[in-house]
Amino acid sequence: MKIQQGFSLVRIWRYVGLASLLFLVTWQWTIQIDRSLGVSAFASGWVLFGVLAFLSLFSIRKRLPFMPLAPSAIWFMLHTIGGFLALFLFWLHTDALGSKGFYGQVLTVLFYITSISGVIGLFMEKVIPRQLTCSGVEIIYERIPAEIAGIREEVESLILKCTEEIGTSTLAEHYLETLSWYFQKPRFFLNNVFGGHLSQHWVRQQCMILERFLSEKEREYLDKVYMLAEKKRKIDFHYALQSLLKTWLLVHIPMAAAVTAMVIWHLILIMVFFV
Amino acid sequence: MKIQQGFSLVRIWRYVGLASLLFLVTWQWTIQIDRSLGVSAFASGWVLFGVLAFLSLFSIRKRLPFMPLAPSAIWFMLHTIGGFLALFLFWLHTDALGSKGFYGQVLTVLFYITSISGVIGLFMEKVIPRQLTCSGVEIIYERIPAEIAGIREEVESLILKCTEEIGTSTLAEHYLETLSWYFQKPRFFLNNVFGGHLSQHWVRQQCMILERFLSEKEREYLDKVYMLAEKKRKIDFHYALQSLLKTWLLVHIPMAAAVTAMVIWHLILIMVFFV
Amino acid sequence: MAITTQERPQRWDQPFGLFMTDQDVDRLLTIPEISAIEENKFPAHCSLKGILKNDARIVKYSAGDIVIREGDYGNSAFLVLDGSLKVVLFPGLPGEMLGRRTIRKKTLWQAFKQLWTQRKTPEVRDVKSQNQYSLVRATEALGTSHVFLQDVPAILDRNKTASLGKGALFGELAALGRTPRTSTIFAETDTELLEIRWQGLREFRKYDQGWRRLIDQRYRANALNAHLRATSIFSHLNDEDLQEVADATLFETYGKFDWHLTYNKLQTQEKNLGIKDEPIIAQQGDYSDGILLVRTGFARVSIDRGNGQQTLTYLGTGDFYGADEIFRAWQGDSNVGLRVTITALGYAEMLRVPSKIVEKHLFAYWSSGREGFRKRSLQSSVESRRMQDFIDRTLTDGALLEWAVEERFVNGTQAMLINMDRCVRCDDCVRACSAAHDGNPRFIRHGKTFENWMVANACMHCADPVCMIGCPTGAIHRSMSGGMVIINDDTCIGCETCANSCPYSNIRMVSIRDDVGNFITDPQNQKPILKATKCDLCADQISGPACVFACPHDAMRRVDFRETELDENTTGF
Amino acid sequence: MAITTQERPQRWDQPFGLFMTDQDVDRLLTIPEISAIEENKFPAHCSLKGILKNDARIVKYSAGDIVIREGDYGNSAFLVLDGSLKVVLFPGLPGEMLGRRTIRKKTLWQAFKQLWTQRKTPEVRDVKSQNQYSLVRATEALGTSHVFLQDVPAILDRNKTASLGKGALFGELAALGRTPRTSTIFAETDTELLEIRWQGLREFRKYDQGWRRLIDQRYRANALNAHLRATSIFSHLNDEDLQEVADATLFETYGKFDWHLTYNKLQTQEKNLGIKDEPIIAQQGDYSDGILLVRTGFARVSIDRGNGQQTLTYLGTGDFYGADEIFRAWQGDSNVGLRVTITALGYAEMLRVPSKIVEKHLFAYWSSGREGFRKRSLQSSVESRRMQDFIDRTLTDGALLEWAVEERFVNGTQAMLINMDRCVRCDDCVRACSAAHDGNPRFIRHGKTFENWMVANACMHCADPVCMIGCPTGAIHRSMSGGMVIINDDTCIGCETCANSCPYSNIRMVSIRDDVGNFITDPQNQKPILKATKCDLCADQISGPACVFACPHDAMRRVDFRETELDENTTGF
Repeated sequence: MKIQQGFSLVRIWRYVGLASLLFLVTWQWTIQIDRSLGVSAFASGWVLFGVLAFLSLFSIRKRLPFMPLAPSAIWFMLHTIGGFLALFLFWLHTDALGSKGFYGQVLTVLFYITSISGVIGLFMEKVIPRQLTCSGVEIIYERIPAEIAGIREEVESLILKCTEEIGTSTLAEHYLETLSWYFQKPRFFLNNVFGGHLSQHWVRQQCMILERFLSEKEREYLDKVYMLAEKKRKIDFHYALQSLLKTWLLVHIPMAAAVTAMVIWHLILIMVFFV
Repeated sequence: MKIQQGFSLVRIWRYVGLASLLFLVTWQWTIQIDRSLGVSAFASGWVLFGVLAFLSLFSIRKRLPFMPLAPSAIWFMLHTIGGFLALFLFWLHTDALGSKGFYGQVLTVLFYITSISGVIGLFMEKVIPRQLTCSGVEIIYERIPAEIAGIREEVESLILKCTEEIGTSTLAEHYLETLSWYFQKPRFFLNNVFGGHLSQHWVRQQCMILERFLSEKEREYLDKVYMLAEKKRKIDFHYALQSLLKTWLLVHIPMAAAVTAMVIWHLILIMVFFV
Repeated sequence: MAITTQERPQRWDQPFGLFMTDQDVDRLLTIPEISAIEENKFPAHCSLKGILKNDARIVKYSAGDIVIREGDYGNSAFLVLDGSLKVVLFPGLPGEMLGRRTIRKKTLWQAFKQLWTQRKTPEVRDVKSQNQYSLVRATEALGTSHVFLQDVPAILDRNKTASLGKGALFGELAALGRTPRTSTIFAETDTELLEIRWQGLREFRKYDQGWRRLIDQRYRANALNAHLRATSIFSHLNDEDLQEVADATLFETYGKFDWHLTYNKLQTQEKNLGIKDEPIIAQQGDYSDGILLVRTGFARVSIDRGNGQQTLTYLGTGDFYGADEIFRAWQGDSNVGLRVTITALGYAEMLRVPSKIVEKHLFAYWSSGREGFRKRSLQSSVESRRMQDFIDRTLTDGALLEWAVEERFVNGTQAMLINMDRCVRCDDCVRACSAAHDGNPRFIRHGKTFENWMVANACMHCADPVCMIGCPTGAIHRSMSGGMVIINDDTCIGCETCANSCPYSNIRMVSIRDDVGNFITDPQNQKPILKATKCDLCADQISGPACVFACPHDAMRRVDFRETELDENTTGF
Repeated sequence: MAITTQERPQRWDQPFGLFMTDQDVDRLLTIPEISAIEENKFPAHCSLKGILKNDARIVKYSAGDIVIREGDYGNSAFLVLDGSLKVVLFPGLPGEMLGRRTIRKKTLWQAFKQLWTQRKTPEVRDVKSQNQYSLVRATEALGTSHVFLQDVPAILDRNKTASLGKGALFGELAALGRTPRTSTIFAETDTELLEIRWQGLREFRKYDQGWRRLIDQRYRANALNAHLRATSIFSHLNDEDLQEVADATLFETYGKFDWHLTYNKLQTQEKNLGIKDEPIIAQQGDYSDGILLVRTGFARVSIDRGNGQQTLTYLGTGDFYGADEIFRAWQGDSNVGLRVTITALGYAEMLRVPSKIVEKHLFAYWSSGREGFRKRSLQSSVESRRMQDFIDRTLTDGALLEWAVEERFVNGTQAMLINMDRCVRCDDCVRACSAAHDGNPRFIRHGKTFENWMVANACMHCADPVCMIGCPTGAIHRSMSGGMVIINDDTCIGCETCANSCPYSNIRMVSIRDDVGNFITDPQNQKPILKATKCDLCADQISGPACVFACPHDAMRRVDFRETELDENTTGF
């Protein structure tokens, strides 16, 4: 058995094809309606509403992992394709409408925020995991504070031990002056997000500066501190990138909920006033 | 003497203020002209032309480093501010014009490419240097191929020596099978561009896999190879990012030249047909 | 017939029975089955008395108590000292009666109901409904518990049974061979048994002719023929020929029966030591004297590579190796030393079918008219080429397998493998697991990693389920359907034996609570009651394993490494 | 008066004069100035004869040849054996006449013309126009060249001169003190001179009373008073008092005169060894016996820190240290050991003004009415606080200075410092340099880095220009205006002395070409003619240094580390 993860291109393109077909049919339909001087926005609007409803189902399905509702992976793929479809349908729908008014503009903005956050999220979900893997460590997000606290304790007990055993405070002083800042909590967040090496550079620099003032024995302690600093660096990296992976949903989901609510109200208004 | 590099915020904002003022005056002017039913595009057009002319002067100034024409740093700052000013003036100018025709559309596209490449270039020039510094090595772009060739030679002579001295081919086989690919030329270009750690991960993995099959003595050679691989990794990183720094200009400058040429032709046409 | 020896520096640090007295030992020596043993054949460091005192214990069962259960993995045999027992021959007793967990798939409605019935408090148990719990009765003496049958007469009516009386020995094959018990035996009357753990049993077999003959005969009669019959290369033989093969077959055990107890300690040593410490079953370059079949456990197939050994593949129960080399030698090839080294991964019980017998019953058959010689010859060379492909693999290509073998993940049949290059760390899998287990996740999305592959801390449902060894109530057992290893929460007495045995730390002990969230304590000592918990592959869920089902990025699989070749990402989705 | 000793394992491996014979030595021993030396005072390993043979050489100058030039850095002194010479007293000879480069700023038009006159071929020289080249005449014997004056009578008319005849010694102060020659001396007639390099001179002074008295007297007369007068703390003294201070002042030299020749080798050793090998001028904790003034060279100021020394700052020519400690002691403070250690960076010539004299002429003055005692006391404590600020600095804050001192970049007055956090590696600086130098860049945008700071391989125009030591034609020299170190391409004979001396590898030897791109070769041996090239700070360009001017990101500065504190980026532009 060869494990083949992910769906085959054929399968993906099949769904993309279906989505395109749906769009084209809707488009032609609206053109037909326009030609017969009807209100084509109704047609595109209803299809768009259907797609949006389907998109919001993904969130519900996630709450029902024990129901036989097709694997989440298929849902995710369809949600993604559906998201793009909704974008195209939105353009079709709003172009047909022309002007929109304040309510429409708010809805448009919210819709775009949802779409863009979705695209960004998709991009991050496809790119970041590999970056995390390359870091060479693996850690559960919620455990990061405890892990860093553990590292800090280890470092500080090392430094205490060094001071006691060798009787010099050079390492301890330098720790208090500069290194303790680093071990306090996750650092270099933005730099890590952008894939920088600042963190590594900083740690190396700080240890290098100190090295010349240490005896052979103290250097052994410094080496250990350095190893721990390196370990923390990788955890910081995870913290930054895993934070990204967690937080984009905090934009996407509330915005999507807002869009859904506004769409329903929009629909009610239309039904009441136009039909 | 304290070295303070870069211009003070006061100074920068002064120039930004001047640029804003120029824009506002032009705007008011076009509004006045519009009110008196004149062709406001002439006003905004001429100002825009003046700004574009100033922008293109930067390229000429670079060819005259020996002339007392104010430091390049000031030119660069003004070029940047001027670039944004041109963008705003462009919007003013084209909005006033309404429809544009094919020539206008081509010009618009070229203008946008120039602007966007400029903004991207600016962003990269402000972000990448720091990333390069953090790599811990420094290398001149043109020397990279030679440097990599040098590393490769060193690695291969190490491996030959290992084979001869210890009489086993484990390291040599692994080199031929996997590592030689890496040492051939700059690798992991895209990953480096996006700040990934794939390269580091790959090298570590390859060496780790091999380690268990080596004797103590062979491991010493592997360690040396690893050090060289690490060195090359940093050079690859420089290659990727320095390439970015070099290549955006290959878009920006020709596009800017094309815009200038088309603007002049545009101006001639206008002068001939409208005045 | 060889049994590999091993050093036991702390041989009897932990005696089997805590209360065995010298009087007990003296009493045992008067029993005919024991007194028949030639005491002087035992070496000083491993005297008969020592074995009796340290590797055996006297246990008492009340009428109706189950002594061994069908399907259990035991590590001891029993000698009846007093009383009588019943062997349930046919049909086997139903799982519930043995204290097994009953798996009933939920209905759609029951599944859906979980959306709101899921509890906020962790590890809540409904104490009142735990009626099966009454099946377990504590035995004071050993600090452990027995499961008992409630309606023995009905069983005797319904099932075909056989009796065992004073002097009968049972359970020795499962204990020595690490195979599941084949039938259930319960006490008909109050009984007294001598329980001998596998270490003692092994010594008896080693130093005493009588025991050896007894055990070996039983082995050949009960297990060997069936195993050979199930092996593809001997499937064509008639009963008589098979018997001849069986008679000639040697059985050998390698490694430590309880490797799992020391495995985690070994992990901290240098990796390469692992394979160097493994008992060698066959050595690369040596002349092959027969086909090797794996009866239980795993064997690593490796070749010399540089200063170490490169793992090519591994053999599990039912696999065999060596036909190709012997076949080529039989065809007249010279220079047909073994191309690989075979070592025991932890513990392996091997069958060795000698060359002569193979030539007679296999090669003769291959070259007979019925099954074209050429075809078989071709097949042999296909196998040979397949092995050569393994040998030609680069270190990089083979590294993942090397790792999986090193970490013993090959033991798993349902290892939770996550492709970290796809995993967005969203924990949807953990939430799904929690939702499918009343709010309690049954695994940790963390574990050992290699390149982009992580084997998470979830029960792998091992082929060789070492966790099941020594469970006193049979609460942890292999499901009759599906083969997964599950725990019956009702009969679990929280003794932690399984959790301590699992070399992968995939069983977690939890303190249970009542509906309001208070810890449920033992009324006798006020200590919180513990339960062993682990992945049950969502046995009662209609959707199958919720974790895999819930992964939006198709990053997770439950795999058997033996059947898996890992591929790189194919598409982004 | 102390001169630190040093081991010289290969003392005479490379004799000064390649053709000194034993006869030559014997002949020298008959000369009065030499025969007056007490030969028996010299140790066996460093005999007078040995010094004469290895550290001295007989050189001949034709009438009109310049022997030493005002402003040159020489490493040898001369004893007139035969003939007569002229010292040009007033006014000094113009630069052109000495073979210096004439700097004329380009006009706007000349500057602009460079746009199209710049050559495509590297290192083109217009051979015909090199008329000054005829100033140089080769001397066969030593394989080197002399610059000669063309119209000696006119010079004698225009300039005030003094004569030097047989037996005269000159050039010894500049050679021992590493200071520029104070006047030009040329041969009036054909002359024969004994040239003694500084090593030999130092031995003479060490072992012979006569030479010591002579040299020290001259030093005090010519150099000491002027130096003390220029030092701020003694500027208030009248001539008489100053003389008293001068008479009491000790002069000491530390380190190796030619540290620059071994420096690059040292660089490969462990960094921390650097400071450990440096000769100690004053030790932290010791009682201060006087104020230390730096006459030439650099001294590192450091304190004990952990297992090493932390560099606080450094002292250059004109700086002094120790007033604070003595002042406090004089005020009655106990426990006023030196707060810092002072060591010689490479080579340092120090003046030590003893405490007694300082108390008499300085502290008495400070506490006198004219200049308020309180003010001075305050100033002393300001200095003290400033030093305390240095001491309180964290290792991180002080690291850049530590590095600059370690790498001896503190020697530079115009070090090319690039902030790599701003530098976009566009090489506009290199292109600008090239454009300003006829198509030939005069530096490499590469060099040692620390954090984000790079000191590029461009001439730093050192305070202690070791490159100038030993230039046979004075082609490399310090500009009379501006103080930068420049090379006269016309008189450069391509001997590579300067390039080899530069410890920073900032001088590059190039093969010159004619207009068509062919290498210009020496007609005698057909070897390509070399020229030393380096940054001249765009001396003849109206825009100033083109590199800094051309940087669009303001990433580059020419700095004197002594006057520089580096700041982080302030704004993006």
